[in-house]
Amino acid sequence: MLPYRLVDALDLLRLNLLSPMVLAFVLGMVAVFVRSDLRLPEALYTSLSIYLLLSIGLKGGAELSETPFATLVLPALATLVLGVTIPVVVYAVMRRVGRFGVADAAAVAAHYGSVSAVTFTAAITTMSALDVRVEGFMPALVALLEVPAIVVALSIARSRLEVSAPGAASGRAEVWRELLTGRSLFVLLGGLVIGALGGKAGLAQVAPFFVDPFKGALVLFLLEMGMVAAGRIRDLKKVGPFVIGFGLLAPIVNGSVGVLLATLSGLSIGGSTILGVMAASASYIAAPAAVRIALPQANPALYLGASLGVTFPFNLSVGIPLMYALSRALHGLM
Amino acid sequence: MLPYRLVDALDLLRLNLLSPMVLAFVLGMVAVFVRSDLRLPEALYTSLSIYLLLSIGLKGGAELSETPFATLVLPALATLVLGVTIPVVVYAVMRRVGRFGVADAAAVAAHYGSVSAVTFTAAITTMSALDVRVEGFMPALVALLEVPAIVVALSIARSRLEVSAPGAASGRAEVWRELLTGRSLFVLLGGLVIGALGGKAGLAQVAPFFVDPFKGALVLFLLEMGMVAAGRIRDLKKVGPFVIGFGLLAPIVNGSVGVLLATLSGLSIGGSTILGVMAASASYIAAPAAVRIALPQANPALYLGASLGVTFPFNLSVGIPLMYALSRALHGLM
Amino acid sequence: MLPYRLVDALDLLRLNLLSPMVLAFVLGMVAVFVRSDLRLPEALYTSLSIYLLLSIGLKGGAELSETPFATLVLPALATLVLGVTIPVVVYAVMRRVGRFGVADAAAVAAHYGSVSAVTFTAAITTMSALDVRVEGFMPALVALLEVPAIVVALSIARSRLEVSAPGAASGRAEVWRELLTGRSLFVLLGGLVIGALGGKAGLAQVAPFFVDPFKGALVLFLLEMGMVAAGRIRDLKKVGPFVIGFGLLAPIVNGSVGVLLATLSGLSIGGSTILGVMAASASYIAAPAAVRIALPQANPALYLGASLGVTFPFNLSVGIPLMYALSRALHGLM
Amino acid sequence: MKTVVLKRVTIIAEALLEERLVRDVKRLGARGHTVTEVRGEGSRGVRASEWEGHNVKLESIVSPDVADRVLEHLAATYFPHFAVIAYVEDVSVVRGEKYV
Amino acid sequence: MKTVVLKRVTIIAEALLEERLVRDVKRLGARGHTVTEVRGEGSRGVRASEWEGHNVKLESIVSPDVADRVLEHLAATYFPHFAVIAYVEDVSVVRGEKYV
Amino acid sequence: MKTVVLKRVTIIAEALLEERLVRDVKRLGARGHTVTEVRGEGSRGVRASEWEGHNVKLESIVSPDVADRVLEHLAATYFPHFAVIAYVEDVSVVRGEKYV
Ligand SMILES: Nc1ncnc2c1ncn2[C@@H]1O[C@H](COP(=O)(O)O)[C@@H](O)[C@H]1O
Ligand SMILES: Nc1ncnc2c1ncn2[C@@H]1O[C@H](COP(=O)(O)O)[C@@H](O)[C@H]1O
Ligand SMILES: Nc1ncnc2c1ncn2[C@@H]1O[C@H](COP(=O)(O)O)[C@@H](O)[C@H]1O
Ligand code: NA
Ligand code: NA
Ligand code: NA
Repeated sequence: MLPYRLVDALDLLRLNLLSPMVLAFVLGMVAVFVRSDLRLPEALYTSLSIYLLLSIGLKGGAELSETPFATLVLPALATLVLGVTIPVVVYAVMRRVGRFGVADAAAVAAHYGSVSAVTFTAAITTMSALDVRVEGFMPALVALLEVPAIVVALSIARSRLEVSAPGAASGRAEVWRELLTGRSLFVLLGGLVIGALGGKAGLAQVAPFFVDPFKGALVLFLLEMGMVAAGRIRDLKKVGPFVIGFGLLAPIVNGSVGVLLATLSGLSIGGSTILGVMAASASYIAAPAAVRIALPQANPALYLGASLGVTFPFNLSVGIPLMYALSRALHGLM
Repeated sequence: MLPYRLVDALDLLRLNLLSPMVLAFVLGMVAVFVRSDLRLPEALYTSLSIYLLLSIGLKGGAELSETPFATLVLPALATLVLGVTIPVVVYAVMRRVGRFGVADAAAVAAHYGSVSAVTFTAAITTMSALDVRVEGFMPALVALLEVPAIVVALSIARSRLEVSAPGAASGRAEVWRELLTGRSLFVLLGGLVIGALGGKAGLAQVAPFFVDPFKGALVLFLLEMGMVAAGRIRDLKKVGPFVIGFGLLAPIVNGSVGVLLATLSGLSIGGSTILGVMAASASYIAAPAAVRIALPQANPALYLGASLGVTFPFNLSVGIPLMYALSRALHGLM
Repeated sequence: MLPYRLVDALDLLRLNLLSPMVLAFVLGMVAVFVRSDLRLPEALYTSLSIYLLLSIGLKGGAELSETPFATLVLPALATLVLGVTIPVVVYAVMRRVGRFGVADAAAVAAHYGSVSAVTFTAAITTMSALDVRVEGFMPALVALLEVPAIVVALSIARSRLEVSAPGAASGRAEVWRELLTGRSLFVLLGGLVIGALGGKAGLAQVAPFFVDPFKGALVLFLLEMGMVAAGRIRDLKKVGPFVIGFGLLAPIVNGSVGVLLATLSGLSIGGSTILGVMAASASYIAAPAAVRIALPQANPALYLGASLGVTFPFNLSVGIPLMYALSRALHGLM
Repeated sequence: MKTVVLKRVTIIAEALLEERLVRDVKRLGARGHTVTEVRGEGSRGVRASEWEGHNVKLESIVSPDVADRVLEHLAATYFPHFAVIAYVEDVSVVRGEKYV
Repeated sequence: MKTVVLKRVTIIAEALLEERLVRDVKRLGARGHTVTEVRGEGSRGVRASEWEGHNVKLESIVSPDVADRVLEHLAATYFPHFAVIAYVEDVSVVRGEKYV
Repeated sequence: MKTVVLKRVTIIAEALLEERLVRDVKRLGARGHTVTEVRGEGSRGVRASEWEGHNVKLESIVSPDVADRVLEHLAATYFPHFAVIAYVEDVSVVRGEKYV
């Protein structure tokens, strides 16, 4: 059966790589390489971010409103475990193996502990393109994975750094507030609540705006992400081979653990794939902002180079089909 | 029958308060209260304003193109009567009871005489959520109510102020031009004309853009409006209890008169509700711009605090169901 | 049969002139004439441009993916012939008849050789409103017409100007690069490639964003174009009657040749109309940028006045129905 | 490089006033101007019409005379009731004749 | 026109810092400020969170004293780890009492 | 606060020129720059490509030498055919060594 699976995974890879969304990402990278003067207005990019997060939240919330609490408990627990474990392990690896300083190691830990909303969306899209059912409450898990991971990573740094850097946000309370009120998470959580209160009937009212055009809007967003990612590639030269290796290995390890825990918690093949991808992905919206505020001395070239320059494209191309294959294998075993 | 009606109104209140549109407004307020760094790009807000007004105009115009003139005469007359009476009465109340100066009283009169496009849209949305039929030509009445009210209010101020303030637009002609070419009304009227000339066939061509996603776009718009309204709340402290009381009473009185006149003019239950809400609402797009230009000495904290800080949220939550209940009662009597 | 055709053409003219898209263009012009303070945010305008070009590209590419190569050869050849001939002829006319300098003549040649994306879209819209079938690969021809025409025109200027103006892009390589990586063409070509690789299945994923709302988005875009065109009208006074005459005659001559070649190449009635309109139209996105960079000494009032102030409105109102009538006549003869 | 010292007048005002300020500044002798969209806070917290965008910054390079006339006009016309500030700086420009 | 010479402090910084810079500048005595969205490049090429927009330029007209305090504070707090530059200029303002 | 007096060169130009102006200014010795999107009107009313946005304002803090070289270059290269203006001011910067 393995050869069949392999063929399958390649098919998926192709499907994933030839979707307009991923091609738009590539087009954005090309734009930078050929030095096109294409530039998306910043207002468009910000508007798209708000739109996408709100949309994910609304859909998740509407689904949540119909999910019995009991169904949620185990997957939520699995997510929390991931959110605490990943940053601790990543921090240790960066310190011991990578020999990085406290601030840099914690910064990377915060990024890999939390979730990339675009990778998440791409995974959801892939599943729906394959007609694989996914539990509707997954967006709620995004919030659940995002917050603790960043807090854990920053707490590690705080307890190990004698004095905080000048200009750093002081006090855990401020970091928490900055985190929860940071626009990404605020909009995602806000969408969840609106979706949950309004239910499916509420969602139906706004579906022609928030549901149907979603993938198309993602095309524009990924065009910009491609330009951003390409702009990060020169950062890779600065950070060296260890970080590149880390950026390739971390998603495989974290993602595999994610799929395993998800499968044990009773999530479906699709849901386990998604939780695996969430664990595999590295944030580049909420985490950078929090890290920049709380750990200004950490090197952005390091954490953005790894998360945006290596892990993000890796997940889009290889990570998602890999997690899917793994999820199918594990569900087959059980 | 009253208890039944009451239950009904509460149901409506709940429906209205749990729609994604209203929840987005609340989310915007929360964003300000928790000091989130969420901020919609100004370009998005302006684009949404243009989109919403154009859409309302297009739909109204297409409907107008199929409305016999005779059907329009009485409702139009009722609207004109409202447009002249409300500012005169509001002015008198502000002067005599509130003891405000000429400029301030006239500024408030201009705001309460004209219409809030968002409240109008929310009312239309509520009616359609309840499957209550509304005459299609209501957007044309918005324009009819907007213009005279502002002109009447400003004329009162002009005739009573010896000299106009330095910097104020001089001459009634300039005020008229500023008003009619002001972007809100210009886009609304432009949409009406385009819709009327293109008819339903023309509208059908652009419906996937201007009709179907309308409510979703409103969600984003109201998110911003919530932030704006929350920002106005500190203004309320400055203006005192009289203005708060006025901001709560004016929509009830103006709206009731509006429903009554509408019912007499032969509008349906839905149409009468809408005209009532229009009368109850206070403009915060066209009127502030006109007032700022023509009466710069009037205090914005006063007129914006009342219209945006009190009347707007009141109408969204209580005003619309109240007008609906009233309209049903009056149509039952007749 | 002629009278019948004439009536027909008038009908078309009316249909074309009363569509929401064209009326929005007129509304934009009115906004300028009455000095409304309406202004679309620049971010909206740029976003719409990217959206429209990407959408045209995606649709063309998806169609292209199913078009046999043989079907393409002759129409592509016809397009290339147009792309080389038109700028040469226009240049000669401007020099000999108009007595303009080398730079000015070449600048106008570049504009009339290339294509106006909006006029192209309006023509496609008209055909679909009339239920006239159009070959799906037409957007690919837009790219094919755009590039050579500009290069030919600029090459003529280069070979005739001893020294290039200070600040001008030096070297043909740089002009080519600027041209191909210029945002308009880059996005259009990018969309074509994405559409071709993703095929109809890929397009279907993003159709609710890129296909269905297209005409509605065009309404907003044309509103802005109307404002821009109206702003250009004062330029017309500066350039005099020759340029106005040229701006009216060029589309008729170029367009007729376009329809003829298209018909000979085997395109359908609809496709021939479109290629005719493409030939008749003058670029105002890619060409001005290229000309400004390569021939800064040319007078923008001249080339923008003619292309945007005269030819663009002419094509929208008279040109499209004219080309359609011609295409039907020629197909009838053959 | 030969430069001439002129004045740059900067006006920060509610966006609503843009059209009029441009008109006034031209009338008083400015040969050009540049407008930037900005946001801000001052002694008057309130801005009218939210739809108007927040503030605009209008800069114009002019002769000392014109600068003075612009300030006079602003002080008389807009300072009493509008949210407006204005200031002047010296700038060294190339092609000084372009501005006077 | 009677004008007073004051200082204009300009701070260019990552957009992320806007809220804190405004807070700090107010606390140190500024009576108003104006913010512009800008983009730029300096010695530190990298900007954090791409979603934040690029840079902001914060301008505030203040007394020489306040200007000095603002620069001191920036130098101590933000210069070590953030992408921030700051500079001061003389400006002639109308209604000088508004700013101090 | 210890400050150093340097020059701020401001260039206002059609947006089309942004990429080249940045390249030129860097080549002539600027260590950083800040770009703002603006709109404006001057002696040449016409701006090419409407899609490009209107104007950009490029500011760079540099040594007097570099300022001079930038102005020379602009005068020779862009003034003849493009809508460009440029001017120079004195600014007091903190960390002067950053800019030279
Ligand atoms: N001290 C200041 N420094 C810089 N900008 C200011 C200052 N005071 C006011 N402004 C700007 O001028 C606008 C109007 O100020 P005001 O009339 O005091 O409300 C504000 O919104 C700010 O953009
Ligand atoms: N020499 C300069 N002139 C003008 N702006 C500068 C200069 N250097 C830096 N900047 C601005 O300050 C920001 C931060 O600079 P840096 O800390 O050097 O990365 C840059 O992104 C620019 O916007
Ligand atoms: N006197 C001036 N003051 C401020 N900005 C100006 C002035 N003259 C020109 N500009 C700006 O420079 C640009 C080009 O000017 P011009 O080359 O005269 O068309 C204009 O669009 C304005 O943004
Ligand atoms: Na993760
Ligand atoms: Na009213
Ligand atoms: Na052409």
